[in-house]
Amino acid sequence: MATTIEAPYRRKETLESAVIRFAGDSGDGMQITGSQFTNTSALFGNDLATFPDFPAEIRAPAGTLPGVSGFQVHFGASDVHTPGDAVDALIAMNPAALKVNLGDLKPNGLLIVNTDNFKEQDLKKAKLEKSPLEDHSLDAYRLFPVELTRLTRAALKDLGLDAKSMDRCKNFFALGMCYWLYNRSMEPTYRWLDDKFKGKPVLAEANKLAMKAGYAYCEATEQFQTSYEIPPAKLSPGTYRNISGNTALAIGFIAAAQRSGLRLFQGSYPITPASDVLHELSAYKQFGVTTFQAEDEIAAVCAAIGAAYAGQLAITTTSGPGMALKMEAIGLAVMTELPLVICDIQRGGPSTGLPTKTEQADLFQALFGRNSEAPLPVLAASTPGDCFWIAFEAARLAVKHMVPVIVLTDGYLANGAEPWRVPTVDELPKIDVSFRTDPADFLPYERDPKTLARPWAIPGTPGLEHRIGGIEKQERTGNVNYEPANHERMVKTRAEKVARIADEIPDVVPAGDPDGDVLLVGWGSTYGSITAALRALRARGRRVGHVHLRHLNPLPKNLGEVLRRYRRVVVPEMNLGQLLMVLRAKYLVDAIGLNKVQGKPFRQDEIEQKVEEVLG
Amino acid sequence: MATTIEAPYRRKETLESAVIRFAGDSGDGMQITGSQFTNTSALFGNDLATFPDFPAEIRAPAGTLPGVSGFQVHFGASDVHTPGDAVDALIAMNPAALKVNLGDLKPNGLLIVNTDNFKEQDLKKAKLEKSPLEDHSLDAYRLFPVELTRLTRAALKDLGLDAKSMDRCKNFFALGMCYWLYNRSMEPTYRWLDDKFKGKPVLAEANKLAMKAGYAYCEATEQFQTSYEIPPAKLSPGTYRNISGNTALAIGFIAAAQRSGLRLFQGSYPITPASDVLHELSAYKQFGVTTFQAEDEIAAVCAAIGAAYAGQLAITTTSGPGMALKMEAIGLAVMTELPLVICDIQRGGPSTGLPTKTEQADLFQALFGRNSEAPLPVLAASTPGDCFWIAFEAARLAVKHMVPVIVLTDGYLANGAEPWRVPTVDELPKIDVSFRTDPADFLPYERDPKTLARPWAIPGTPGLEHRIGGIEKQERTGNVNYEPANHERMVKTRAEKVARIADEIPDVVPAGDPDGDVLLVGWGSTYGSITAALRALRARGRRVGHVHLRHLNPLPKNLGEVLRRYRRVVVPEMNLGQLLMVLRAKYLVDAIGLNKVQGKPFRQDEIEQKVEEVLG
Amino acid sequence: MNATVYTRKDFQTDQEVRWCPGCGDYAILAAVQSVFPELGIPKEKFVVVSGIGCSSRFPYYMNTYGFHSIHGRAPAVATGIKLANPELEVWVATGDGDGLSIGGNHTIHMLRRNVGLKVLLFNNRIYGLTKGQYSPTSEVGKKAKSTPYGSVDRPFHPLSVALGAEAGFVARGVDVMQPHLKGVLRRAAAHRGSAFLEILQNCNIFNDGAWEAIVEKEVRDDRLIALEHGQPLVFGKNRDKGIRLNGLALEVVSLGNGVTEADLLVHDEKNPNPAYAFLLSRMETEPGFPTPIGVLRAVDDAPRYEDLVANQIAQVQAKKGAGDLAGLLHEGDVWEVK
Amino acid sequence: MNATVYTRKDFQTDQEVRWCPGCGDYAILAAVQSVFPELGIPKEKFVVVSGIGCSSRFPYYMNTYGFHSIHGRAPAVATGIKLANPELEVWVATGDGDGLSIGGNHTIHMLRRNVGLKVLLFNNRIYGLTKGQYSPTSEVGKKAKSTPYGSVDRPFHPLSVALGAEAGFVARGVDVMQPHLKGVLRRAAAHRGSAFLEILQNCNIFNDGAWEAIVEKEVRDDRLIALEHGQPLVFGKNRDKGIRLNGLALEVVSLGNGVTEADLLVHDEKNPNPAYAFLLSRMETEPGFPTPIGVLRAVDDAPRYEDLVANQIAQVQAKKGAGDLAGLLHEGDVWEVK
Ligand SMILES: Cc1ncc(C[n+]2csc(CCOP(=O)(O)OP(=O)(O)O)c2C)c(N)n1
Ligand SMILES: Cc1ncc(C[n+]2csc(CCOP(=O)(O)OP(=O)(O)O)c2C)c(N)n1
Ligand code: SF4
Ligand code: SF4
Ligand SMILES: [Mg+2]
Ligand SMILES: [Mg+2]
Repeated sequence: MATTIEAPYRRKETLESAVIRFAGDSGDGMQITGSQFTNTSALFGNDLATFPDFPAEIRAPAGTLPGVSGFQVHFGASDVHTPGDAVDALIAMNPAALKVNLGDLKPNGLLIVNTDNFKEQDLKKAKLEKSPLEDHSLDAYRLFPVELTRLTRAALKDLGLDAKSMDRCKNFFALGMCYWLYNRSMEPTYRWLDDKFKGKPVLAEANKLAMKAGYAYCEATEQFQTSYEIPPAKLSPGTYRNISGNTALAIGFIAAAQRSGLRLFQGSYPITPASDVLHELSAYKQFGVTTFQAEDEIAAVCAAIGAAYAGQLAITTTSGPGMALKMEAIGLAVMTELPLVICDIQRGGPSTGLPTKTEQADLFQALFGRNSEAPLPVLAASTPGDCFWIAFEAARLAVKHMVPVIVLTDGYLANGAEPWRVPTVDELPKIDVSFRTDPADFLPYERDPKTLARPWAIPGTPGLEHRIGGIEKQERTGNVNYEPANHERMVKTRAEKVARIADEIPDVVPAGDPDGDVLLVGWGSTYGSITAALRALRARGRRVGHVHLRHLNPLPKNLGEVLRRYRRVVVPEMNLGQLLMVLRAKYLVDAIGLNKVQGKPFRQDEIEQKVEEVLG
Repeated sequence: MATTIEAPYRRKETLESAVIRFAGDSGDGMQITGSQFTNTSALFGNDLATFPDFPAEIRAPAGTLPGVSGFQVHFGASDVHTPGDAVDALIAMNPAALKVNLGDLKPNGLLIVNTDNFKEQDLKKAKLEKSPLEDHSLDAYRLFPVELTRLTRAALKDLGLDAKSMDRCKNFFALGMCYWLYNRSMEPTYRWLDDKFKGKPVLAEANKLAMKAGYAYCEATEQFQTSYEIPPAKLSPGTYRNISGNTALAIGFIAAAQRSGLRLFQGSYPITPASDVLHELSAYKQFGVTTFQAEDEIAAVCAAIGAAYAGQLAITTTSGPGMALKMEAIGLAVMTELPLVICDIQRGGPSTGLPTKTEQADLFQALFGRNSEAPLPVLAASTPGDCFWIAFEAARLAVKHMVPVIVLTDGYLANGAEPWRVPTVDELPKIDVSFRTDPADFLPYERDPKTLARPWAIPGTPGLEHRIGGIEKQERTGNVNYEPANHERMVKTRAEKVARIADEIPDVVPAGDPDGDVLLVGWGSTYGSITAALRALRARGRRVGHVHLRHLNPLPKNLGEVLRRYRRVVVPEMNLGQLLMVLRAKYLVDAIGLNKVQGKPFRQDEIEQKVEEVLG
Repeated sequence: MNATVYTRKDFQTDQEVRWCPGCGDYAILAAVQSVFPELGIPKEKFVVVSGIGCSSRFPYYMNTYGFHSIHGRAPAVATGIKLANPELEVWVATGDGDGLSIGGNHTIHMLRRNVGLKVLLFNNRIYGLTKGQYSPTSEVGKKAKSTPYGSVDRPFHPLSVALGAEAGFVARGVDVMQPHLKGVLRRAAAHRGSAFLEILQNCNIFNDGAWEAIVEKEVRDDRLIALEHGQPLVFGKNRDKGIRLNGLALEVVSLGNGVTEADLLVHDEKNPNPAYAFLLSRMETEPGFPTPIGVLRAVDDAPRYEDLVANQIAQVQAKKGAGDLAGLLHEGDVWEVK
Repeated sequence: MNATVYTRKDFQTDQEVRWCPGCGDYAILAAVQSVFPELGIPKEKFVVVSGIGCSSRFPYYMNTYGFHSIHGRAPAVATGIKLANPELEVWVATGDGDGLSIGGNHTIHMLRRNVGLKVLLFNNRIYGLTKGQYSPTSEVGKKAKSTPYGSVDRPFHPLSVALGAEAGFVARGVDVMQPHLKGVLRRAAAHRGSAFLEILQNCNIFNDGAWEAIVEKEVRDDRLIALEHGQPLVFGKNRDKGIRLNGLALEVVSLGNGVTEADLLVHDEKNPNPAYAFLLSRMETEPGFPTPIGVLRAVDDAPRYEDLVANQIAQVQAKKGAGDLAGLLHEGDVWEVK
């Protein structure tokens, strides 16, 4: 599939991997630029990981520090697990972008700067006294000053566009430069532009011209002595696509609906970074998906509960603050034992916090955030592509066990992307669902002896008329019941029902050393960083293993035993130690936390350092 | 103060303590009867503990099993810590009450039954085939069948009341009987009746007559051979009153407001069993208390946050389901660092659960039920009277540390009562509050170096105009800030601010053995049962200690050290093991849970048994 | 199944009815249980959804599908049910606290969307279940558990709230007026869009005589006015009073002395402008005016939300074909690794 | 401090204004910052409270006390502030999503209680901050992020909602009509009870032209009607059209040919019956009718909630004396243990 281009170059260096970051003003189109580069590299066959980092929800004034938007992509010839700790090449569209991002550029790293945006007032907006282009502060880098704006305008002068429209294309000039630098084909982006600007071919043309001009600029000028080649990665065979976590989550639920024969219902209320799941699903009406944008999160989850009661595969998606609002109703789903999947796309907190930044500090809320004893299964996705599988698994567990299930992902997974091997339909297990229809001996709270699930008896079924609700129910009959012994049995049964799910969870098998000095235990989006750190540590001869939990409640049965195979257990988390606490309580191991709460993922070296420190 | 009455009797036996339970239909006035007996015994000088147990919120049809209402009082000549495991005397007003309560009556216990209510249809309502009065099923007890209704009517026949009004007095006939049986004065109840029926003296008269008739009936008939005397307890000197947990909580907040010079603001939404705190406070307008019955729990807590911002001592009171709804807003209070006290009067759950029953399963929710890292202090009251002190302490911590504080009590404490030593005003520490007024160098998030509290700068103060909100704030300035390092510092500062409160928490000193075989660690309303069990265990020579935690976050500094002084740690809780988990995680002790989730308190013997079992 | 003939008994459950003896809720239950069999709808198609409150115990006593949810959320749960299966007949039982205090927002959004639900709002102007606090419909000055010195909040007028939220069907019944109540229940049942029915209900324990001043047998004729579509607004024991339009205002007039029924306002429940029904809904706020009962507004031309949602899906499916899972999985740019 | 003379600058903060260039919010900010200095109120007495949304960033740009709370809850937070200190001037800035979707219930309860707050509802018919989902005021068929095939929900008419919730002051302004907007802001400021002001606002990023069809310079005169108390309802570029009452309905008439201003409805913002303002609030729903701007209703005779609450406390204190703590502690039966 991947096409290559024969480009003349001065020197062509082959690299294992590279990290580029596009940075500019929110209005500069950096997210699109980054996505295009990513997509092209994916099609070329690189493995990759991305990290889009955009400003908080409000648009800051152009050119200012809070308005800086960045997109980082790490692409390589072998497994890539993180977007990269440091940046090999930085494209900075204005002084603010330069200032905010320079710290992450490697010494001697490639630095492309749009010099047209370094006027007096641009510097002022970025709170810079004088131009870094002139004060030798960039001497440590390979600086390439480019008049991006002027050159773009020059390239487009014949199209008859106004200045504003021309300037909007300058990100494609930068993209063209990067395509030259990394020997990439422009074809996929041509296709994308044609599709995107179907109605306005002049804009497709303009962007293509700008891109070609950027490409040609590198080829023509003597500025660039070297270009780079990153060969395709040796991924396991199959069909691949580049996928973000939110997309994977959305189609995971559609897949589960299709494989269970249920209709999918989503009750949701917009909130960053979860809204895209609603946007995605609302576009898939051909799959019979009902999306309900409710008046708030409470209505969203309650409508989902209603839909579950009426026999649909019901989900609700949100982020931290919205999750808090849903908790009372989730307790109702626990009590009424209805299948429901609740997705919390975590973001920085507490309260409104850092809405566009990532964090994994809602584990406590997921496990414990309801009144009284209301246990439920909690799953977490590890990578963008894993969101698909976690969605599928959550849906399967919910309908099989008649239980609400919480899925945790986070802003980093939601917006990040990776090449994802597309499963065939047959690889997706069928999900057995049978609604109760037989009125003989029907009792709404009679249980399956193995799973303890109660029957799913949906309104409209003759002869099964019954009442459910949030008051404690009598065993078997489901009638309202206040007896002490019945209550205790029901509390324990609900807990046992969830605990038994452990029977279906595969044993954990540590990556790396099966026993040794340090076991890294992670969950969620830290997967990539830990995996990369593990490889580096083992390459240095450290005896380290890694367990990454996808099921956080119940925990895999052999986890305690695995923990004890290592001298020390280290738990890296983007919170103050939440899984850590659960593991310490459950297994009484003196596990140590590695905690980072900065609204951004771990760097690989932070994990390495911690392990080295523990190894002392 | 206590008056006694010289009553002729056949035999007068002196007892250390006794347990009576009044049981009847919801309409039979059992709660009043029990309260009167309690009050009289308190005034007499007994120590005591009560357990009102009434049906779920909906009124069941008269005479049915779900309609049974009970009130148990345990009164004694020495320390009384629980309402009693088993009952010495049961007053059963109808067959349903008999059926529901008989199981708790001691063998050979005293059983007074209103035979007028044992007609065919009464039995049917209680789902009894035949009358237990006739089938020898009561042979194991000292049964006293009394025609309570007829005798009451006879006593009141000259007052010109209708039958219904006369029948409403029959609980006072029963009360009179109990006063005779336990040699109690009727004076306090006379006074109460005069006050209660100020406007309708005929009803005061009727109830007095009924009570006297009951008293006289015992004296006159030969049925009762023995009466009992329970001498006054040797309580520590002082002024006492009988107090319920909800009343104690309410006046604790008024006391804190008075001692801090702040106005008290309560934002609340009715919910069982918390509503009484709202009812109490709404009656104390002379103290300048503002009570706001909001449209829901979210508005209630948000209004309280607004009032705190404007400089009042703000509280919000609720129970489990309402607590769940408040969590998002509590996160806002954490972020804005405003003083606020949130009271959760716990009840049986999950979901609507068992609204009128007790439980202590909201500890997880209190500690962990918010999105992201949002730690705050959590306190729990141990006895009804302790609710006063916990309210006071919570208010003190909130305003001193500029932090929301959660207070946990439960249905048992809320409605239960005990003799409470009334503090003098001087015993209540003054609470220092100073609003910031000086505009010089004012920064809204500048911190007190010791407590890390930020200044309380209230609207209306010239020169301190500033903005706060739920987005992450820059250190010191409080401006919106999304920088990674700032966020981590703020997350840790908020945690540290709460952790430092440990400096003010007294070290725990175990009751019983200071080291030994078993340490019982409890919190909340299990105090009485654990204390009683401890005494019994030690009397049997067991080496057992007891620590009862009033501060659940942060924990007392020496707790870990204390835990390690005992061979085993047992944590009795009315949940599935919540404090247990916290202790295991924090101290890595292999503590064991003793868990009861039946909507009712521990019996003393359940705790004893568990300890014996652990001792093996 | 359409021909099933039911009786009232078919809709009764074996659960003990746990309302206080004398509670107005019994009468409402009786009316609903007697109207449901008339509707010719298979029993299993009914779902009764409620929140929390005395009134919200309603589903337990109806031998249909039932969902006793959480406080205030019945309209949201019911919306989910209706979206999942528009064929179901979903009725919501709620109280003045459940539906207008904590649940006010869901109520108005459900009406705005025109979800095909029938809402029975039991208005006893008190929180019954939690033992007697004032509610958002309590009159100013109400002495209740949480307002020992009297409440100071101005009450909602439920029908005005509903009309402000775009309601197409707005009506009022009274617990103790069974035949009339059954009539409005039938009308609500017949309405396809959202039907909002306020039922004046007595709580003889915590707010006895809640509506005494207008519904007591002796005063009823003078204090209530039963609306009938196409009929002039006449009331009074001797049907000697009426409502006349004076500019934009209503006025009470005595018939006779030259004033005849022809001068009176003729009730038009189909008036497309809700301002008319809104005007009627304000009568109760003005001294001397009777309180309207019956159907104030019944305009059913707006499509139901659940139908619109279902149609949109059907249209997309018709255009794009039923979704193809393999296609979905392979959407966008894909590549092969060998 | 009463004599302090402020200028617009005094109400500006040092925070960078983070709205998109061209956003209608700038104009609203400018209008508020120019009206506040006129009010003669010390700066420290102002509190601006908001929820979450683009509009809810408002407090950061006002150099007064400010509270950027959580989504939908501003009216509740503001009520607490007002109850704690009735002397403060509390303004609420909210959006169509914040104030009518998640926060709808708090909005209507605040109006019902008549808390003395001024509510500025920035209506851009879209969720701006979360990047473009439809809102409860979006027109049917809206293609937005979450409705790629068009929305099917019927919208709220915010002024109808407010009137259904007993609002005493209901008005409308437009971002791009500065002098008029300042006028209604002044009127809101002068109202003692709850003042509800909807401001039509453009979101040039996610809903550009939200109100174009009625507020664009060329069409404005024909599509809007500026209400003036005591004046007949005239509109049109040449002031040649008017609104006439026909029974209970309004009709648009052309002046001339025998129709004069004397035939027109005369605006009465003080009409005690909210049905009048409600009728006006429905004009926007009828084709051919202009949308009213200005003050629809300004009836300020109801006492403010915070005053009632404070008075009740004062009365009890006057009667019982200020509370005595020792007495409270010893309430009921006490006894002495020696
Ligand atoms: C979240 C939550 N808050 C509060 C309650 C307590 N509660 C139950 S019913 C009710 C009010 C009931 O009033 P209404 O809806 O008028 O019903 P009624 O009992 O009068 O029929 C309240 C406050 C609850 N169950 N859940
Ligand atoms: C509990 C919660 N749910 C959802 C959100 C996400 N959210 C923030 S603002 C907003 C809607 C904003 O719309 P509107 O009030 O119209 O304001 P605008 O941005 O259009 O001015 C939403 C859904 C949130 N912050 N908190
Ligand atoms: S409390 Fe009132 S509303 Fe509730 S069941 Fe009793 S009478 Fe009916
Ligand atoms: S998104 Fe819209 S409402 Fe928000 S700041 Fe931008 S233009 Fe204004
Ligand atoms: Mg009610
Ligand atoms: Mg908006």
